[in-house]
Amino acid sequence: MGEINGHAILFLFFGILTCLFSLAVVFSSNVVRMAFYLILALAATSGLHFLAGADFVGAMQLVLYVGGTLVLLVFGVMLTAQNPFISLRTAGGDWVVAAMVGGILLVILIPVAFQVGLPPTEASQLGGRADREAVTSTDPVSVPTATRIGLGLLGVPGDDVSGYLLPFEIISIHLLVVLVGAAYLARAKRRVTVRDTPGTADV
Amino acid sequence: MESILSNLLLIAWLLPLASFCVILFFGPRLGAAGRGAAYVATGAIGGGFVLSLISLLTWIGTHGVSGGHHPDAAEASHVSLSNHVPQDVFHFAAESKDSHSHDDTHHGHGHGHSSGPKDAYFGDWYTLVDFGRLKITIGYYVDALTVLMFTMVTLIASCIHFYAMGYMHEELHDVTDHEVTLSNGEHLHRKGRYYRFFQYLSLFCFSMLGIVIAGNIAMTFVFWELVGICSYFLIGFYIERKSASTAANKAFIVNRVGDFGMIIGLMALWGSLGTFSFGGEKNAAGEIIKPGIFAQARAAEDDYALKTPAGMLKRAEEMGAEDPEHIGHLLLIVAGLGIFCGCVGKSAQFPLHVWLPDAMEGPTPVSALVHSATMVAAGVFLVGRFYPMFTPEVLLTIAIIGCITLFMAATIAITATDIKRVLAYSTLSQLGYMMFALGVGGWVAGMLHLITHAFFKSLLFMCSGSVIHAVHTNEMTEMGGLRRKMPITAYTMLVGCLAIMGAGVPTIVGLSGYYSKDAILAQALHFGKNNATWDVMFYVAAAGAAVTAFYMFRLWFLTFIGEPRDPHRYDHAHESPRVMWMPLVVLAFFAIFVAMPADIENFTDPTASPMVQLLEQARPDGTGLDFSGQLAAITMPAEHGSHAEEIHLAAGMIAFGTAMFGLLLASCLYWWRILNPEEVRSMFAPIYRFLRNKWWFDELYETIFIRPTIFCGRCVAQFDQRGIDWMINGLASCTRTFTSGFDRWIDKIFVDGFVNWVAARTFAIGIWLRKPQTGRLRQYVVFIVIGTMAMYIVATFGLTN
Amino acid sequence: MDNPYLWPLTMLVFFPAAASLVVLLLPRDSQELIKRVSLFVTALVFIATVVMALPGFTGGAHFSLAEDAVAQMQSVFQVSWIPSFNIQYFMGLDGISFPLLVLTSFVGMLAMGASWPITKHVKAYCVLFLLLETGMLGVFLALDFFLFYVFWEVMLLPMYFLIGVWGGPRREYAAIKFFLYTLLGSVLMLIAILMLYFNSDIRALSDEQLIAAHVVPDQPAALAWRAEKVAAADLPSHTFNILALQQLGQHTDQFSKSAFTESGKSIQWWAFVLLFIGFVIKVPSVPVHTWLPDAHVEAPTPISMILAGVLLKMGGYGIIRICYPICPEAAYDLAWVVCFIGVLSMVYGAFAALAQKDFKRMVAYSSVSHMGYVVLGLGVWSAVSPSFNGDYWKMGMNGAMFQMIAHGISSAGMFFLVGVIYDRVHHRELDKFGGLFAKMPVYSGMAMLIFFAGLGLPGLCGFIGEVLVVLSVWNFSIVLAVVSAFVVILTAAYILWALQRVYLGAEYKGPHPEALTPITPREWSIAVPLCIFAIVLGVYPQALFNYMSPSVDQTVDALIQWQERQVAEDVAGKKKGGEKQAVTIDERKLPKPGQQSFRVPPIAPSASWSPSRVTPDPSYPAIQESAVEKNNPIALNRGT
Amino acid sequence: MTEILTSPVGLTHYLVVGAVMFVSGVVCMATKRNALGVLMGIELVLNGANLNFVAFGSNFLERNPTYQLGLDGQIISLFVIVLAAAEAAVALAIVLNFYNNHLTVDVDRADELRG
Repeated sequence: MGEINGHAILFLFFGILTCLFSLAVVFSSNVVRMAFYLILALAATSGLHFLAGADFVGAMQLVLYVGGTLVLLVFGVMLTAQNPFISLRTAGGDWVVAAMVGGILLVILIPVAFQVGLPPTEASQLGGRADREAVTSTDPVSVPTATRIGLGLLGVPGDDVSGYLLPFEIISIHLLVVLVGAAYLARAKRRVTVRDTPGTADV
Repeated sequence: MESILSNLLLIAWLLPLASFCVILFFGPRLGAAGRGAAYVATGAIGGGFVLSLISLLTWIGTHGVSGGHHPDAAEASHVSLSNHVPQDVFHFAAESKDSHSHDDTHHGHGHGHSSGPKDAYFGDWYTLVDFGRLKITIGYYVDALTVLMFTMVTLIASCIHFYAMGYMHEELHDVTDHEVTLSNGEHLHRKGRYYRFFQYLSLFCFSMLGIVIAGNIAMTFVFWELVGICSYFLIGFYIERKSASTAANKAFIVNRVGDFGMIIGLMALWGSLGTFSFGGEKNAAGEIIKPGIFAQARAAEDDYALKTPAGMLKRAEEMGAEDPEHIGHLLLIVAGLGIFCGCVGKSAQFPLHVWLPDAMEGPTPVSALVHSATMVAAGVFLVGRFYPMFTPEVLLTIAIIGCITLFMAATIAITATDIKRVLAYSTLSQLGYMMFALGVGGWVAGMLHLITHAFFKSLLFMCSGSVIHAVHTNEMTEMGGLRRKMPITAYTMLVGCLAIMGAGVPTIVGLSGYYSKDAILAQALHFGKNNATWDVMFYVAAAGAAVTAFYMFRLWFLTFIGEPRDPHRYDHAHESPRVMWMPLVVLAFFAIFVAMPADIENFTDPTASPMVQLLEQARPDGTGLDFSGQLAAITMPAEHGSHAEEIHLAAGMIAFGTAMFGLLLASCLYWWRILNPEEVRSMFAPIYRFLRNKWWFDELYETIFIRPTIFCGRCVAQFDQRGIDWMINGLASCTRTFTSGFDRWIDKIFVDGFVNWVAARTFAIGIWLRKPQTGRLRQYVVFIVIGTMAMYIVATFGLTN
Repeated sequence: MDNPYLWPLTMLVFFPAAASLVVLLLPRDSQELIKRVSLFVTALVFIATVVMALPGFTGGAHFSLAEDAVAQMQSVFQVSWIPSFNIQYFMGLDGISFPLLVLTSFVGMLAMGASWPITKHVKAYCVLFLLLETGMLGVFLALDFFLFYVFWEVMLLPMYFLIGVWGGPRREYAAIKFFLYTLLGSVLMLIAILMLYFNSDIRALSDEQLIAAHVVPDQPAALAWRAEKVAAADLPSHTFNILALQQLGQHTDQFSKSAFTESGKSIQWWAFVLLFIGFVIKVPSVPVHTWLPDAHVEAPTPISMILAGVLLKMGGYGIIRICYPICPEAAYDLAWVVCFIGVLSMVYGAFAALAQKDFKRMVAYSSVSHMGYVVLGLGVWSAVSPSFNGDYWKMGMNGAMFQMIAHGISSAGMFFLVGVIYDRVHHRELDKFGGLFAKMPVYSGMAMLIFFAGLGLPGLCGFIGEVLVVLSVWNFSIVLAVVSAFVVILTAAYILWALQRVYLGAEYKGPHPEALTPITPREWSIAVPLCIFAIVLGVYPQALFNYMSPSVDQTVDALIQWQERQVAEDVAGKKKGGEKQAVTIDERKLPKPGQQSFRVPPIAPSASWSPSRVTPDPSYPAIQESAVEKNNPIALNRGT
Repeated sequence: MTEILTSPVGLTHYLVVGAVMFVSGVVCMATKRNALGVLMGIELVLNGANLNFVAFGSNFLERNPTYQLGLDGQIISLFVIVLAAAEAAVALAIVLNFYNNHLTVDVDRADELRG
């Protein structure tokens, strides 16, 4: 037990990084910095994914999320980053409410995490699927998961994966619709008559 | 003997009342502009003085002037409560150390010390109300103290009446009051009120003498209130001045606060003892049918030791007390504290002292008579009269209050510049000394100081009045050098200052204040030696002596020495007329000699003075002995112990030293001008401000008492109109609506009403539901999170159970 | 029918009403004449009441109609009125009612004198005024409950019109408020009256009690009466006779039954509560006092005088004459409530008076405060301590009665004096006066005197009542005593402050300064009698107590004896196995049963009516120790 | 303290990190007035949830085997990533549109739907 666990060190590294940058996002008031911190936080999350053996998901996280979605966001930031909006101040009362709500949520979540994630006790192992878990949990082998995920997505159920063909198709259509919609929404339009007091327009 | 004394004093007492009635009805018609009123009033009080002098001489004739007088058993009318055992307190000075019995469980008293009853005549003149065995009467209680006080009050009052004839002469014709400015910018012109002044003075004398002669505590209370109202009228004599009427109100109301406590004391006595009489209630045959309160607390068969009266024990049992002895004792303490509370108000002691300085708004003769010599001393007199009922715990309270007062008032007097206010604070301080003396067991010391103080303080006030009369200002900063213009006033006032300072050559001779102050300090030292916890009070009192000397000579130097600070006023100053300075000389004479031993051989004996001897005759039964407290561990040392050489000499030396120190300091600052007062002031600026603002008592009381009371009154009035009346009116209008259209209303409520109600409710719910729909994204987020958490909590705790 | 007192008292009561008929016949325009006639009538009534106290009036068995130092009812007469309900025309007076009677006629006369400034509908005013006086006199004389109620209502209506027609700007509001409040009280009273009536049966009374209640004149008549009743039928014999109801309440358990259910509050508890609410509205006490300030502010000066001087006293009179003697058990149970209401009124009224800006309103609140003393003094039941034999309670009740008279004088005076300046300058803003002392010295002097009487200054009438009440409270409750003593500070504060703002100061600050002329002889002659009474009663209270004490003491003695019987029965009841549970006396407050029980034998009903005051037995402590055994129930349980 | 370094990484560790991310996201959404900040908060929330899915599906972590998702967890997290991308695109479009119309990205101004 006394030996230092390399896995744990790496986890701690990425975990702390993730937490720190998440919080940095919260507490930074400058939107550009927030975007930067967010990228770092998500990148660190992908590290956690790798550590958890989810190589494909980690890669996707890096590629899709960090490389795609966030770049999109950064574009958004750049498009709207006029001076008054770079750092919009939030009223103190909002902060207090948010901190209270967030704090309570955290207080609820953390105990649940400990409750759910505890290593098995003798009693709990006597559940229905005890034999199957015993195999997987005792001998973890690092196998690339991409193939099996791909097969799963194409509707081939494996020994530890169900078939996801229908959701996959729905998601594809969804993506298409979204992209079309986004393009439609974001297209340059005739600007509505600019009011003196932006934001009060209620036509 | 008894009938002679009581009748003499009765006449002396009623004379001022007659004068009051005469002036009330015929005042303006007595001579030109009511000048005759002064003669009527002065004649009445002068007659009173003659009668009281006769009764004093009668008293001395039968009882002599030795403190250990053995009453003549053959005296037919003499009333005694038990067999007379010779009492000679002075022989026990040496024995006193043995008799300090520290017996905490009982009221200890001296071994082998048997004391006989003092001489007192008492009886009733008139029954006010009478219910079965309960009786409230107007009666008399005459002992040496009564006679002495009677003589003192009438003498000083006579002097002041003479003085006032001169001082108030402006009121004989129309007066222009320069202190009152009307709305048109002019000063007020009004008719003179010469006769009314003497009318009030007469009523005051009557009331004051009523307190002195009172045969029961209820009668004391009656006249207590009456002197209060006289004081109210006299302070507010210049009714046009807002400050005067406010000061009068303040005086009366603050006194009422004290009276509130006094009523509680009266109730505690009345509810358990069923009598108010000091001496006892007699039937027609002159037999005592009910023992008085003193006899109930200090029974002759107990050797006059203080015991909880049987009535109080019985009352405690009726109240269902588990420990009647304890509760009964508490009742006795409540009674004592209550009565003392009244004295605190009347004598302007520490928490209730605020009214006396403001009372200086009245004319100066009033300040001299009412607010220094007599009325304010009535509180001290009552403490002395009621002394047998005070437990050591109460006495300790009295001592503490007195000690605080004497020090606080003395410090304030240092910074005051109004000549009358300096004297007012000095009065407070001296009253504190008296209370202090009584509280530490010095009955004779306190009473002696009461009498000496009356003389020199009325002298000082009248001198200040003479100065004010000459320069028309109260501010000492506008006086100076007046010694040359008004020598008689200056030197009589010097006598007063020396007397109040307690000047004298230690162990040889001194002015009246020397003897009384020495006696107080000696007893304080004696008390401190017996109760180490409280010996600090002696040092405070000694320090107070220094401060006293300082502020008195500050006053004298500022007024009479040096260069005139206001040449205009100085030029117009003049010596007062003879009718004014003659009383000064008379009082100065008494201020010097009143406490002096008659026997030149015996000058070193502090008790050799006839005054002290007479007071010893009046000493309440049983108070010449040590006794100790039940709740607090205190020993009240017998007063004669303080006459022991080492105590008395030490105290005398300390008093002399401190007074000299104060005198020297005052001389340095205000006579020789070695030190600059301005520099000293700026050096101690915070302290100066603190003292100059009178320790901020007025502001404090304004904040914590007056404003909340008025606020409370407003709240109640508002509640009355907004609360109760609103309800009533609402009820009325509801009823009216209800009755006026009952059927329509039924129709409405059951047919239209219900439907409309549903509709309106629905609408209202919609409106209400609109409120959370703010359209704010961020709030929605919060709502979502809260909802989630609520669901989680419900799922966890609500469903599983 | 040949009762010598029938005509004098009837004439006294109905003379003003009859005179009002005469006034009706006078021409409308001769206002001065109408006023003079009315004044003459009221003065005659006053003289008549005073003459009643003078000796040698009837020349019969009594020297006078109202003798002092007599405890029983005097000048009693009875005439059957509505026989089917046993309602009688039954009047009489004793030391409790007679001083109030004199006060009524006195204040009535002065108020009529103060009515000169009234110029609107003078005839109607005078007629109503005289009717009002009849009602007031009748209330104090009536001994039949129904008659009492009739007079009570008779008084109400003229008052409503007098406020509602001749009042100030908000007179209608004030009048309706007054009327509704008082009507509520009378309705509750009516319910209580009927409750008592239908539960009463005078056949339960002994011969002595029948005589004491004036049902029969003497022993033989009592026998005859009883025979008649037996012969008649077995029907209960209900009564409205107040004296008989008192005897029933004290000597039988007719009113101790549960009122509605098997184990609820007793009849007398309900009757007491209803009557007490009815009377306390009249007193008035917090929280049912709010009609008073409005009524006073709006009413014209003479009506304010009547209101404060007489009408408020009826509440106190009702409590002492009806509530306590008829319902002793309930009164004992609720003594705390009564005292608490009294103290609350004292404090509340004083605080409210402190904050008022209207002179008359301030005086009205001071009335609330002062009448609190009355309620408090009446309530101090448990001041019965064995060592002083109820003397404290007597003192409290006497003090309360005295306070009623004293307040009748001082408050009538205060309202009159306020009215004097209101007539001149037509405003009552306290802050807009000042300097009246210089302009109206005689008036201001008298005002000071009357206000100091209200303040409770020794030597004036207010002091005696207040001090007696406050002193008697200590043995009832120390807390209430301290609170009531505290009120003296507040009283001084509001009165002195008002005096300072109105009378002192350099100059007048309000409108019409030229109108402030010295008082007229008419005003002078109204104020001076009040001042004289204030001084005389303050210096020589025995003048009043000579009349009052015997009757008050007798009432108290009767109640104390009732209490002693209860204790004895309790002791006996315990021995018998708790038969009588309805009466629950807090034994902790009571003297020890063993000490009291031996006193029962001498208290036969006949002995209890001896006018001599109960003097304490000198051998009392000795007897205490001579053990009176509790296990001797026969000796203790003296059923009546 | 060293225990955290020596003991094997468990499900709890991941869940805690996920919880922190989730809460950060929520707070971010609740406090940022900039619409893009809100979007970033959403990303954080999604990622926190994603991390949980991955953790539940992982074989490499110490845990109670009752909660074993296997590869399903990873697939779900993939879906989430894709949907997040789509959501981001649409949201961004909406923000830009809002910006075009109102010249601001302050979400507090976007309260036209209030009740």
